[in-house]
Amino acid sequence: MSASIVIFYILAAIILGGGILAVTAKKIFRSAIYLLFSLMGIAGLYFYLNYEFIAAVQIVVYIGGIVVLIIFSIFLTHASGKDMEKPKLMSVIVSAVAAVFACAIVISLINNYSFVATTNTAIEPTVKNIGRQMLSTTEHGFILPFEVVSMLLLAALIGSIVIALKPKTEA
Amino acid sequence: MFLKEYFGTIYKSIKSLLVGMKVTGYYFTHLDEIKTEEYPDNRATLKMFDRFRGEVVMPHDDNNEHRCTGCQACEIACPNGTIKIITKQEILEDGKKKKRIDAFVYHLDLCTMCNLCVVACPSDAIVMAQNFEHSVYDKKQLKKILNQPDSKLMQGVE
Amino acid sequence: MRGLIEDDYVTDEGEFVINIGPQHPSTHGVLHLKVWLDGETVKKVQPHLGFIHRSIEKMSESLSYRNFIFATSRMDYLAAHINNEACALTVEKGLQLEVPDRAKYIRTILAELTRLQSHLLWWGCTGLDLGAVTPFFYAFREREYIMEIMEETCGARLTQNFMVPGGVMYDIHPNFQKRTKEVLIQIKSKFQEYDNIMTGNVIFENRTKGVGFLSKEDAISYGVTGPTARASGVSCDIRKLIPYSAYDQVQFDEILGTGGDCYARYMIRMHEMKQSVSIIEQLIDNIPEGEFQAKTKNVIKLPKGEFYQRVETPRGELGVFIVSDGAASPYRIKYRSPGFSNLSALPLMAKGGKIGDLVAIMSTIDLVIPDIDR
Amino acid sequence: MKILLTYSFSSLATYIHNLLAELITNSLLLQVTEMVILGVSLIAFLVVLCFFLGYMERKVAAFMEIRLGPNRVGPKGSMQIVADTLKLLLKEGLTPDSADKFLFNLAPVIMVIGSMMVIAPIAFAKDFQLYDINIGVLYVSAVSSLGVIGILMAGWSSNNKYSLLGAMRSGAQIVSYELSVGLSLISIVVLSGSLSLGDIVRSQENGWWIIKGHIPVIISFVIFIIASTAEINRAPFDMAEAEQELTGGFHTEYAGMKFAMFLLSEYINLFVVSAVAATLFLGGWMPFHIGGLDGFNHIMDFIPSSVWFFSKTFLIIFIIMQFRWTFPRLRVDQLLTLEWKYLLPISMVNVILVTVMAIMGWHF
Repeated sequence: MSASIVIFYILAAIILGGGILAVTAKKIFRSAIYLLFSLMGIAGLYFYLNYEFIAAVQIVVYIGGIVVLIIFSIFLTHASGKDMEKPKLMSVIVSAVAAVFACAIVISLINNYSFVATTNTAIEPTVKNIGRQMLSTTEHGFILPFEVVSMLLLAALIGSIVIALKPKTEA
Repeated sequence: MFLKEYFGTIYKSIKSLLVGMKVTGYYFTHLDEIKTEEYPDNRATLKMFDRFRGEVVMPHDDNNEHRCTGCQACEIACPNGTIKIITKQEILEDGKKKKRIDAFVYHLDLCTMCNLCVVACPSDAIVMAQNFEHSVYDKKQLKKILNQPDSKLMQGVE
Repeated sequence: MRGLIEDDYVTDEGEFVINIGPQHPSTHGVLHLKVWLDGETVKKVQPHLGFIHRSIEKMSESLSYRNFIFATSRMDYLAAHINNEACALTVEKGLQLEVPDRAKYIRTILAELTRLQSHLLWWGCTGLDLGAVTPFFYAFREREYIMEIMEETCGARLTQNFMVPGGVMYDIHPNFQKRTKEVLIQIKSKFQEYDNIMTGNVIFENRTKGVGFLSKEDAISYGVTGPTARASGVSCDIRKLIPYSAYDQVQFDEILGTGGDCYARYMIRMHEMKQSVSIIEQLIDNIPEGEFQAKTKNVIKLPKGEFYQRVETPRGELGVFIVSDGAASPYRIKYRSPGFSNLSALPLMAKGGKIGDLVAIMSTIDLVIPDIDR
Repeated sequence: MKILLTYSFSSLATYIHNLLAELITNSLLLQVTEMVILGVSLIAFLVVLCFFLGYMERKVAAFMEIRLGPNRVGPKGSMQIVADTLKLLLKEGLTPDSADKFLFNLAPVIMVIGSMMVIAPIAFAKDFQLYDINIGVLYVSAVSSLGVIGILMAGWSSNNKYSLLGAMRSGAQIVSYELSVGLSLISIVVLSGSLSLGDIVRSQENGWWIIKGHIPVIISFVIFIIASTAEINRAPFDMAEAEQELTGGFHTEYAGMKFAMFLLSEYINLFVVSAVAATLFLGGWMPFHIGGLDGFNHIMDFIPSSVWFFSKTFLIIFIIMQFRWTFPRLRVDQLLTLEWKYLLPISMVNVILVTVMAIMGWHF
């Protein structure tokens, strides 16, 4: 067993363990921290695959941004120290079904996909190439998803402002 | 003008910060301005002022004689009950009985160095010493007897 | 009382109660402030006192008129000399004793030196409270010179107890005048440096300007005195209004501010230091010859009656109220300490500010906790 | 395993590698051994560095405050910090009863790991770089944002109101100041055309960016220093700690070893920030070169590159220390005003200026 496989399994364990703990943790703040570990593991996986740019973006966006945001909102809800309430039976069932369904889709996708090595030379994942690809309007360009994602983020931003606005005190 | 005010603020702020840094920078580069006294090392040269009130002492002369008549004026003057004078009756050569001090007990741990006992003393028997290193390991050591053993009252002091 | 305390812990949704003190770096002693917060914003402050109460007033009732003075050194330990002076003046008032001019001059000079060192320490501590550590050491350098003068003449650095009813305990030390003049030159040369490192600093200005506003009306109704009140425009300098000791012999200005905020209070004290320097300069060369102490009886007994004397300490007006029944020790003593009244205005000033503002306000009203609790 | 093999140590590293390769034939074992050696030597270096920085901070503070500073333990007090560290290590590591023990103990570790990770892409000398990642600048700004998680964790898990307030403050502070730091980094990236710290150093062969880049780069240098001082929570921006307001902020409840780890991470952060500033703006290990003057440049090359790097870094460390010992602390809202009203707009405009400058080739 080579070092690289060992590292892969360690990363996988961090990702999966973090994910499972995030779901099962009793306290919501701890959940957020376990989620952080899971996301860190994913960033590590990107590093492992030599996608440094994606890894750094993963850290900036998910760890520096999303998790901090989540922690902030946890702080602001004032119940961060208490154990979370047990979910209702109905929602447990629904989410279990959803999880099983998603799992099934992923497994079937993996099973049915024939992993054939491409004959095209791979594009080097440098910043320059990623930037070109991201903003190109040609056939395999990502300008449309890119813009859609930014619209989504804008909507999320406005939404969070609306939620954060203090409701007017009823006199 | 908004922009003028904006940049004016920035200019003034940076200037004031640099002026402040100049002060600290000056002292950083002028180490002769350092005022620290290295206390236990300079013991030999460290001289306290004459009037500095360190502790109450009772001076004795070469013949082991002090000036305290045991009048207890200091004991009354002390606001904290620091001083306790224990007297005894002593028979002089001419057969007269006289009040003499047996022990001049001074509780340094109670003393606030207010100097009132020294002012109150009619015969200048006690003075303030300049010693300030009073730390001891046992509080009992702070209870002092100021008159030396077998000391006598100085002739002519009544 | 019990009900009141229980009510304190009832909080609204979203309120956050923190206890600042009794052990806290910026309360300058054992003051306990209970602070209701909304995020960082202070909604309400409630000072809790009494952690260092030593019942100096009650203690003084069993001491003779000569002795009770020493206890006041422990009240406002940064202005021990002025506290002592207040007591001595009250006793002299009761005895209708005329104090020799020389004693008056010495008292005034020492009082102004005390004010200078107290303000210097306050200046350093204000820097410390706002997060700048270095000014503290610069202030202490100059303060050290003044302490040496005190030590040489009075025999002690902080709790001088140099005052006796009728004058001062000893004559001044032969070096006193020379040394004082040297120190004044030294201090005057450093005022510019103080301005450079603190007063003009943009962060300091932002931290203090418009923070902790106290209106003139509030200052009067809360009984605030001293530089804190003068910053709000209340003329309350006892040295000017009811001159005692040698203050009628000197020219000086009562500094009045208008801002009522922390910056105004800061500037008042900075200017007061310059005024103190000028007062000492006017007096130091003109100390009249003569006795330094009026003759008093061995046991001082005040006539039956009530006597009140006010003096201006660095923090404000200190009043000493003595009720005498004709015995050798006072029947009742009451000190009207400046810190207590000044602190009472803190909840008003701190409301609506941030925690950082609370610290700035506390340091600019110059709290000395033993003075508040006595 | 490209990650660990891209570090380009000079002959020493090659020598060690060859030596180990002879001794250990198993490739897995070899890699693990190399990793361990690398990690241990890095940690040892950082600890020694922190000792030095601690000593330097005390002396700088003392001299600015007309004091002597530590002068009892060791020659000129140089062993004082070692003694203090030993004391902290021997002290009982208290954990409050009502704290969330797992997170409470994890937080200092996260802080130290976060700050140690940033060291990786920094070039200490010519051909002496742990990991010349091709996105070095992005990596630095990404990983340095891990510190805020540690602070938030420490503040929350202490179950102390002061700690929580400190954590909230530092969260708001670090998240907003990251923008200015990023933008000022971008101005150098625009000029040098690379995200790799190695390339950025090499791009300054004919002059450092702070000289080549005229006023816009000086502005971004100043903004970088201010904003990164805020990002590493040092006075005058030590809102999270704010001794006079929050007694100790997020680390109020920490003692002993765990507290020492916070100190360690603070000093590593200080070093990293200064090293990044030195690399980007002052040429890193690159000697002082003036384009065209070959004779002069040649003389400058005689000074070893590591001396250049460390003298520049320590110059910036000194400036940041002087900030701390000169200025009062800002208030929490003024801190955000400074960022959103002054630093951010200025650095945005500045990036545009730099971009124009880079496109038009107005720099040297």
